[in-house]
Amino acid sequence: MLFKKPQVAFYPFMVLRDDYKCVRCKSCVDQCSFDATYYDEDLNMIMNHHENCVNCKRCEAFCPTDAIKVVRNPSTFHPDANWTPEAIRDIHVQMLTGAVILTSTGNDKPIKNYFDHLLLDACQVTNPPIDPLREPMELKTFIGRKTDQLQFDSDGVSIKTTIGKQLELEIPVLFSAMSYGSINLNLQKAMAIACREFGTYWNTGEGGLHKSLREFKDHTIVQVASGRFGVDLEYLETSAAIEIKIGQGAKPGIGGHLPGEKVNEGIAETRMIPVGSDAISPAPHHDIYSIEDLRQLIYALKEATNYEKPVFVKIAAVHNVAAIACGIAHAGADAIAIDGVRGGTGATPKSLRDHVGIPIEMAIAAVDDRLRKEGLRNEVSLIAAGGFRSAVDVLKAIALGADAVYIGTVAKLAAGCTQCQQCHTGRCAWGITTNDPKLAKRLNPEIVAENLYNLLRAWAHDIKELLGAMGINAIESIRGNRLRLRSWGLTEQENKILGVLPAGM
Amino acid sequence: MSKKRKLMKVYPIEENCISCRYCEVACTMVHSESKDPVKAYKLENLLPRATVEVKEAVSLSLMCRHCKHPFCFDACISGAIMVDENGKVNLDEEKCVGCWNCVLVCPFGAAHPMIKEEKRHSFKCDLCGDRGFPACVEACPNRALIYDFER
Amino acid sequence: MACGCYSEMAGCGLAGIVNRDGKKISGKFIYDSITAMKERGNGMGAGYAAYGIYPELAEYYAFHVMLDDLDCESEVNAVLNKSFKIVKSEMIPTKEVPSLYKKTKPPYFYRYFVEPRDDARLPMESEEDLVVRTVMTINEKVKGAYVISSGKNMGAFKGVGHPDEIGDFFEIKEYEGYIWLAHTRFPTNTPGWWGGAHPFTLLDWAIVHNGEITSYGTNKRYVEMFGYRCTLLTDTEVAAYLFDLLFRKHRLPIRAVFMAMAAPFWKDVEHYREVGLEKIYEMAKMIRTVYAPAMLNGPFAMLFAFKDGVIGFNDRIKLRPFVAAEKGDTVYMASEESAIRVICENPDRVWMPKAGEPVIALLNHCKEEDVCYPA
Amino acid sequence: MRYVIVGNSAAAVGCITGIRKVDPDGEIVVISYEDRCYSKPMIADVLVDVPEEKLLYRDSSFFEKNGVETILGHKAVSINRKNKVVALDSNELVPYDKLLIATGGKPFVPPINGSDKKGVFTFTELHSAVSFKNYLKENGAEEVVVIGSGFIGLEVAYFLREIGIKVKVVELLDRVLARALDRRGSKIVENMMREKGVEFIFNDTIEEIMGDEKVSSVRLKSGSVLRADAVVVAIGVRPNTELAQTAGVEVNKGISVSDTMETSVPDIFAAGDCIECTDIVDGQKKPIPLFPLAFEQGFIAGLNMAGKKMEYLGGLVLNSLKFLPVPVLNAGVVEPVDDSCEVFVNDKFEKKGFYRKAIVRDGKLIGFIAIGEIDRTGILTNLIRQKIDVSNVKERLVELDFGLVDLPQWWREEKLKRDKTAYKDWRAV
Repeated sequence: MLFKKPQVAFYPFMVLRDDYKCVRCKSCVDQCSFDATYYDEDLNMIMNHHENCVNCKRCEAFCPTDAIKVVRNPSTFHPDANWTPEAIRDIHVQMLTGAVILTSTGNDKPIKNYFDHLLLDACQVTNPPIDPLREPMELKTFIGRKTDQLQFDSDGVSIKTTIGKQLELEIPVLFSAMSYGSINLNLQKAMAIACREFGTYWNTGEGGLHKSLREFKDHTIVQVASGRFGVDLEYLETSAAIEIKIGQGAKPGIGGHLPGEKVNEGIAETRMIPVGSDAISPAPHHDIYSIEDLRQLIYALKEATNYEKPVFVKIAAVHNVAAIACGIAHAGADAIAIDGVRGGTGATPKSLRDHVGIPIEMAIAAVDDRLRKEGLRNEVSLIAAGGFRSAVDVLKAIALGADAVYIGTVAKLAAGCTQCQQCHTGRCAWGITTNDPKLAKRLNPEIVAENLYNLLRAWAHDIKELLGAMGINAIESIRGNRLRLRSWGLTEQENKILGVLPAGM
Repeated sequence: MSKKRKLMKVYPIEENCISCRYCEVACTMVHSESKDPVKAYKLENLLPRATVEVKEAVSLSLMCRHCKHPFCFDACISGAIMVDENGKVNLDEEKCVGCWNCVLVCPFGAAHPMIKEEKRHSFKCDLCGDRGFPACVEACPNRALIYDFER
Repeated sequence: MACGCYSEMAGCGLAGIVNRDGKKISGKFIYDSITAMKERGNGMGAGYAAYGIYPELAEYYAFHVMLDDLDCESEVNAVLNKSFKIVKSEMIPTKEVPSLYKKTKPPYFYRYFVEPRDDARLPMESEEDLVVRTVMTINEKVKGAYVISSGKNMGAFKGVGHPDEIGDFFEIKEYEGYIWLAHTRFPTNTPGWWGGAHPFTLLDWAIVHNGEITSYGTNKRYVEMFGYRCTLLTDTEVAAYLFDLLFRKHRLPIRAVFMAMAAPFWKDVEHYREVGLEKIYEMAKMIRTVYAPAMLNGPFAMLFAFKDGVIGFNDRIKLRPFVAAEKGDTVYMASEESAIRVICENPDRVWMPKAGEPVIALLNHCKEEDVCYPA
Repeated sequence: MRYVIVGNSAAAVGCITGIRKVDPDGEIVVISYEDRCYSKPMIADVLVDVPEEKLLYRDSSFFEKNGVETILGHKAVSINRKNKVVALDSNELVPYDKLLIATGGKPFVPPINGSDKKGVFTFTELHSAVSFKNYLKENGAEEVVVIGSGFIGLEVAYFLREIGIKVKVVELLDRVLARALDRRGSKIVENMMREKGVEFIFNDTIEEIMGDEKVSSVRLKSGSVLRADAVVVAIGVRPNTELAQTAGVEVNKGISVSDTMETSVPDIFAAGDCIECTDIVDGQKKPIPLFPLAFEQGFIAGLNMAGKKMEYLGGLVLNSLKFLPVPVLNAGVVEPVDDSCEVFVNDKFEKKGFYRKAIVRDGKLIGFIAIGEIDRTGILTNLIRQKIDVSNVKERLVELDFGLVDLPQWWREEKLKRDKTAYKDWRAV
């Protein structure tokens, strides 16, 4: 490793190439966005700088003759339960750079996943399961402020009560906030198309709404975050709902930073900042230092949009999330989005990503209980976010008490993401979390929109099958229905928090 | 002869091209005896008829355009290049004597010289005549190639 | 545990009779009708509800209380005394039915006729709320005591046994009422417990139910938000509370109540709009939006009785049998047609109600559109 | 409509193709003193006994399919422009409505003493190639002298080596292909020829061809005498304008034609090596006797004869050496024509003896040489043809991966997306 620090030699991944199968098409060379692959003309060989490999697997996927495998470097440190290779490498990085370690995506630590400890029910004999292919099976979900009670006119048909505008979801799954900048326009467009086709919503994130996506207005949730990027009246009005972002599961308590070099013309125009300037989202909203300030912002946004847009508030699942959520409900939010400790991000200090926040399962249970206790649960919708992996997770979250679920990582995976955790570098080889035009074009919005649509369709089928097995034909009959859940391997305390019975009871 | 042409061609869409070279390898493979990409390159010494060009963010796959006025046809001294009634430009590799005139005049660089050992002839996209559907279009993972009627 | 109980699983038979003219019908008829469906039960529970049986004490709330032990009586008395003036209290007459003792030892049954004390009500609390609160208090706080009915001029009689056994035990044939409900149970996993039998009642509501509410957990947590406590280990109870909440407390029109509890499918809702029923469409959509947690899912047939009539209805995809018939002013509803034919050989009309569509049999003096709330 | 074509090579075939694009029914008559339609650039292959059918450019089915009447083996001797007839050497008169003169070129033979001896050959027609080959065989020739180191001369020399005959090439200038290549290119070609065993005598010329009846040796200007069992004169071709002159057609260096390939005489068109055309690069009118141009000119003439007005894009020098193991291509000018020219050379593959060179003037490519690595050079040819501004990418012109991505986006839009690839679409922009 000439001209390099010695520690660089302890790289984690290696590219193995079956040289006989290699036809020198050089696809891998072109696909590698981390300078880990090159062609040597004199040797007529494809070579690798293994130390640059991030295991994004782009070369592996695009080798037409299947000659490449990216593997873990078998050379590792002495086995040590405490001093894992990761712990050692982190020390190396910090001693060389003097900086916090930046990373991205979601928490990769083995924090107990409560979804994996929950089991669903099914019908046998005493009540019939329902066959979703033959009987109607309804997933329609409304997000927005409702009321406890409807009042009718004397005709017995007309309703006097009015309720706030509702988002109408054909599946209780929405795409969570991923800003233009952190991801590129292609993925946003793909999500927007998929939402329009399927009947759900995507979230702009804090980066504003590019003018080319305004046609998807009716399926767009626009976010207002601490940086207020791209926020003006037109932005607020070009939406189905407005979300105030207080925090994010992957980095509770800190803001965001989009480096100036990533701020190209499109991003600059959309965020309403000069090209090349850093886009810094402060940790707090500097006009929200308290719950009453939040209330003012909620009503300011409602006033500005003529009370036509539901206003969501998104927070990270922190320790007293239930109390905070209640406060938000009292402050007038129409929906509360809670992002758990496994939530993803485009860039965050590793220490925050891995160690701050609580699991979303606990947060849903606690918030749902608390809202019910305060008699608020019918009024406000609850959206859970942070690490949802499957339709089953979604259904379990709903049974615990959520109305709907935000998915972000899943959308990225559907766009090709391999979870290499390099979003923050802006070099995403799959063209997802990058705005480099060469890389971004790897994501064809048309194809990804189809993939996302398929995914939603598949999840809808999954949820329907599970509901059918439980003898339920409408999603609302499982919402908060913790009796159809059983746990295994949890402590009494955990069961109590989740409000579920252990299996066998 | 003045009949209306009815030709389907492969159109590249540079906005979608990700320079993965699947088109090249697929092309080489389907034009091989072995139908195996490794053997096609290494034993049969074949080369792709589609060329992926890359320059920074711009990339595209390029193959014979089957021009409305093919200069290669003008320039072919052996009669190996012929245009059929639909306008498809065919190159008979058996007949080709390797004068490289087509290489010299093709504005798209789509006629390529094969100069390997005993082989001396030009070759170019035949729209996968026998196959029925162009392999490059089928292989393209990002819809950067489409098979469409002549514009 | 945050949730203390689970819905019981049961197969059942049910029957109901209402004379829309308000004429009294002997308990014999309902006894014969439900006994015709003895096969639908397993002897682990049966019960009756009757309206118009206490004409001379019609202005007082009649509390039927089940007591495991006569010692509880004083405690019940104390709770009642706090909020009511007890006008009359007595043991409910019963007859020995030897076959019953093989199952469980019958508890004692008391009935109290009471008048609310004005000063007992909490601020904002209605008289009915006071009754409900008292019922909840006895059920929760007085060990060994359960209120099995609490309406005016009505009463529930139920226990562990076949319908004929329970009918004989309570001497049902001796009562006369203009509305009758009856039930026979086939529980699969709850212990034989007298309180677990149907009907379930609250105020003057009575419900008999065949089926299983798969949405029980959702419905239970929903009604709990409005102060109801589900203590009776069965899902029928939650239906009763839902009905009470929607109909009495929220004062929804009857059709709206059933639209909430057995909601039309979205495709049917859309159909309303397509055929120009814009208002019905709006109403259905709004009800499904706001009252989503009130929807009852799972297989069921259910009869609701109250002083003004009987309403029968089925789940959204009709997973349990439900037949209705009419003869003159009398309307019959039952799980099986035979149960109707046995007491009414030639009905004017017999029909199978559609899934989710309620059969509303009100007394002639009540019009459906009128506000015909109980009490 | 009756079309008459005199000549039966590239221009004639191009003309037939052009006519049939427009007029599927008109009568077409082809008159040629030769007996078949063969490919002129391939006649040297005769020396290595390539079967003659391989030399066919178009077989009889082409003429049948296009409904062409052929009068072969008869020479057109004169044209009566007034009566619109062509007279044949058989005294037959062939009337025409539209006439194409495609009489090609004739080899230039300088006045040398003894050039009328047996064993002195030119090399532009199949029959002369065949008789040369036969002469070599019949006379057991061992050594041949080739005069001129142009394309034909080198090719003949190369193929003679192939059949084991010693060859000396005498060249007046100091290098081979002096008009087609630069000095460096010439050297590469020369080395390849020498490797094959061809000897060269530069800066010299033949003064006399000696021998009795048959040639036996040649004497050079420098005085040396070379054994020569046969001599090939390959100094070049001149437009064959004899027939045209009988019609009173205006002739300069070649037959003068308009943009639509029409001569000064109405209804008489001309195409191919017999004409002078405008060089795209310098705008000069000159004969550019090249196969691809002949076809193209014939095609344009055909369109115009059939009534579809189409202007010729102009001529462009295009050369390809097909016989060498390493391909050598060039187009346009190969040396800077004045001080304003920029020259770019790619030496990256010098080790293999290859290079690429491009000449740019006023931001436009005006010529290039590609030796060894020739793939995709057509893109460069088109840059010359369309006069596309390359100032932004001039350094890249000589790169092997120079491609359409280096061209302006509008060009790709037009050619790829909108598929503008008809003849008229290739005009200079």
